[in-house]
Amino acid sequence: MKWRRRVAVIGTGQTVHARKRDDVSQQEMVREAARRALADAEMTARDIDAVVIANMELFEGRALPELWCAEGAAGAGKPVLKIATGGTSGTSGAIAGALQVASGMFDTVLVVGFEKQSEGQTTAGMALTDPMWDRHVASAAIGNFALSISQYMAARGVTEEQAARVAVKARRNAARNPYAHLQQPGLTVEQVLASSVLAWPVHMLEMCPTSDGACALVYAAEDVARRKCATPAWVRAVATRHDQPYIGDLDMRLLTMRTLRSAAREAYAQAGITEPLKQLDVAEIYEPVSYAELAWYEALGFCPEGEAGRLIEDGVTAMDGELPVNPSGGVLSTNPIGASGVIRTAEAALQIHGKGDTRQVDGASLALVTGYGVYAWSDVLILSSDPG
Amino acid sequence: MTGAVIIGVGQTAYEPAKPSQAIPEMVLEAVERALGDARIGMEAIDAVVTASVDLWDGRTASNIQVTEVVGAVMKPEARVAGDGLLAAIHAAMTVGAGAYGTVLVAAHCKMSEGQHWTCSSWAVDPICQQPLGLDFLSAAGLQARAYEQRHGVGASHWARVVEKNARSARANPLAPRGPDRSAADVLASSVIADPLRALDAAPATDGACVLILASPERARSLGSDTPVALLGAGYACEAHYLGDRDLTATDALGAASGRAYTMAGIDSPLRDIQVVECSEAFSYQELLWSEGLGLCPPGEGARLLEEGVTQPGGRLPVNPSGGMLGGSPFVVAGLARLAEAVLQVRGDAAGRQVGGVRRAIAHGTHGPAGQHHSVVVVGA
Amino acid sequence: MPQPLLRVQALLDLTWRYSAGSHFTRFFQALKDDGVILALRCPACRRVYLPPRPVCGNCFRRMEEWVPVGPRGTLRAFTVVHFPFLDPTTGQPRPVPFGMGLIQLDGADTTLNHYLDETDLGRLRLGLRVEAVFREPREGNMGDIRLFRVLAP
Amino acid sequence: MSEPLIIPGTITIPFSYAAGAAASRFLVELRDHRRIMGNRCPSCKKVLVPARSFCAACWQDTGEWTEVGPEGALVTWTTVYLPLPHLPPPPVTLGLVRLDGADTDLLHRIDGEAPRFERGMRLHPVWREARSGSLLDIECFAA
Repeated sequence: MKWRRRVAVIGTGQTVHARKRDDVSQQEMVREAARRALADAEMTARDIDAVVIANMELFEGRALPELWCAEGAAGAGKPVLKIATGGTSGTSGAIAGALQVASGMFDTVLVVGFEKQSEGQTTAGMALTDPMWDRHVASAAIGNFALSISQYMAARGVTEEQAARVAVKARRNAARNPYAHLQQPGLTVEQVLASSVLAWPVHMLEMCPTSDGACALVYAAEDVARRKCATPAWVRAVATRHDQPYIGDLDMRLLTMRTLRSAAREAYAQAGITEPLKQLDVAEIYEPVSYAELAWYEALGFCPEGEAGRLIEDGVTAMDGELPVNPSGGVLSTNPIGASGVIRTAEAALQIHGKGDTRQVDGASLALVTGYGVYAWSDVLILSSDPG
Repeated sequence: MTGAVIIGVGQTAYEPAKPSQAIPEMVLEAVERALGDARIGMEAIDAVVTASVDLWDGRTASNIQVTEVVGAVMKPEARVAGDGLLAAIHAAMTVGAGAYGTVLVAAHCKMSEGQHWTCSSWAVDPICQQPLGLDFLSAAGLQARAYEQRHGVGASHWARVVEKNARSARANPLAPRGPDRSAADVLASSVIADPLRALDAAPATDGACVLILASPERARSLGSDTPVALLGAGYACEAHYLGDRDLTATDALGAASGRAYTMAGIDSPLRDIQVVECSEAFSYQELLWSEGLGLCPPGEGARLLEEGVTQPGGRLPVNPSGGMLGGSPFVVAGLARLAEAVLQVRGDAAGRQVGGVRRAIAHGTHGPAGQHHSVVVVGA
Repeated sequence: MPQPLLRVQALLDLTWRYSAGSHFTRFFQALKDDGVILALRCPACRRVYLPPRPVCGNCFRRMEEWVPVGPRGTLRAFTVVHFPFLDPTTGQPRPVPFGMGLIQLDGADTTLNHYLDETDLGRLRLGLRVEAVFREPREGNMGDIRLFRVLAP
Repeated sequence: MSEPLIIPGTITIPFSYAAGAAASRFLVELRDHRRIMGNRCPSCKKVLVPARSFCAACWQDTGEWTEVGPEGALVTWTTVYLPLPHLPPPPVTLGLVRLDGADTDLLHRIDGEAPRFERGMRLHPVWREARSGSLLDIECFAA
């Protein structure tokens, strides 16, 4: 990767994500995550040069919320900037923070993603979709996904049972993650398929929750990273692709997912990855619904087209599989929108730091992160213990 | 040096309202002008940084609607939700990092479509300030009063800023066609947030602004003949509670401009800079920001104006474009200031060109009473 | 005595006057006056787009060639929604269940997401022929297409 | 082409913001005891008003709570004359008040219109009879 200088994640921190946090304001919730990240990086607020906030403000009915909340991210008097790109806000914020340090403008950047959806109505953010078109044919994220899933199932022969396995893996992994919002250690495929249908074929237990939560990570330039952190999680690649604005523009969306394929190809090239399933040690990918994880397996080149169902059935992506996917429990278990992408990045980094405790993948040194948003926007990051 | 140069500038005409243009159509106009100015096609753009604020657009993820017109399909795009100059500084960092060779920066806002002051009441914290009804207007009223109390510089001085910028705007083909505004007109306009009068506040405006940044190497390979270097950049924020601040102090603006000057090798802005474009959402703010930018000691912004220093043709013209008071939308204003600074350095500022410009300052701000400041120094 | 935790209530009540712009104005005009659904063709890739927009995102080319499409089309995706979402245009939850589809109107390359009159999964499958059902009288906005009727095979 | 086509769009959505433990205690003190509370930052020693869980400038948890005021000095003020949906009918005066014992100013409503005020004027809180744990349990500050 041809960046001006190397950048690494040297600290992470997050709140215990929940349906509702009554005990903290948005600003205090941001501080809870920021304090933990600073402690993990053994740094004080003074050591932070700049702050990046990731948040989808309309879900809480706010404007420029970073002007209040950045004070909770050690940002008082400092350079503060907010990135907001829908579901990818967290990964785009993580990418923005890394690029800022790589530019030489700052040696350390604190990225904090957060959302406090309990403070608005869950569909608050959805009310202000495109006024000319989408607002008249609204069915929210679940409805939009269900449409694409019907295409995906028909074309790739994916079954409802295989999708349910993704939800079971997610909620069981989440049971070993003290920060996850939904933890169901004993969840079974049968229970998922028995849960109410939100929009065929998507059942309640295989759709992501809405959560209150924040997640922070500390970036440092190479010299600071080597001094402060035993095993820095070096940023080896970042890639972003956006796509056309309407769901109907995206032909066979879940099958093609051209943005994720293209971003993954670019990131793999930057990080020298040719066989992702074999070379990657762990992946934290952004799956708002069970079927999406299966579609992402194919787009990320974990398996040939149509083989995603086999991958989940054979446990290839389970904690003891060849490539554990979402040890954290993923977006299916925790979804504070602005934080979700930062959580993916932080969870990948703490695997490389060896701080995954009950959800640690032994010897994890090469991690993949993805972000998903809007209809087909994609981010990819690759972190490694090897600076490359 | 930030490692980035500016190779293209595109601005729409700024107008009180553009009822017949949807936001994508308005933004496309600025994009095409910037690409034309840089004499490149969209295929030469590596990445995009957009600036827009959802509540003003009345849309969640308000950058979705401009994805195609800013050329972000199958390309990286980051949306900075705030002032356009901050988006430009972020874009410069991504170029400086070596991640992208060219970045298109696009800011848009149609203030005519929404309720500006009420939207701004949602930009102050919901626990201790919003319940009282604080918004950008009343926050400015509190700051204007504090400034008047501390320095004895009041409405009659601010009115001269409006007079200067209205005259400059009439010479700027892109500014709204407004009548001349004498200081007397300003003082005769109705009081809206004592001590501020209607003409003390920047008018609601629609428009879009696009800049194209590049690494010096890519600019050369693209054959750019007049790249303007982004010599320095800085940004910082004040405390959020107005009660935690001295509203007459400009610490954040001082930190932001100090950082930009250090990077650009500027010792004295009055000596080393030939033109300033600052974001004066209210008349008194041009005086206060001039002080924060180090053009003069605290309280002496009015004297600078009195002595003609900041007039067009003065030693250091401020806002020869007409500035925000001349008509420059929220969110777009900071990026438009950078566009003007670049045009001044290039000698392409039709109708409003200042003589012999080698170094120019652009300033952007957002938040209540100028809580966040961005400063950029550009030069030949 | 546990610490009481208070919440501050606030009602967001805002209005916007969205400019439809020349492209949507032409689209809604044709919809209202003639019940015709107009799409735009990209001069470069020849793709016919719905809804209308200034440029084709793939080619970054302005589009000026209007093409009437539909009112019939082919069902490319479907679902039956059971979760009562808030309908933004009414502020009330939309009665459930309701059918949704991605409809490729005859002559168009992109699909159109819209409601279906069918809510029985047993009778929904990809490839079905559907037809737009217009609101009478038409008002010149997207609500003029009420939903799509599944045509008997 | 006649008049440009304008599509109106309105949303009405209630929001409910958690004040958090510290601000909740500050609001409860207004409601139950008609006391305005600040708390001190152990680092910069300032008494911060309204009371809050941490001092942002020092990035420190705040320490002991202390009552401030009730009287204070007017620092700056503005009277809004525009009719705005998020404000009561005009004129509405907002001001920053430095309460006795506080090191920061409290933003609140001031009784009366701008011309009659001066910097440093002594003000006192006017309490509402029916209080609900809101900043507006103080109706305004008056001379």
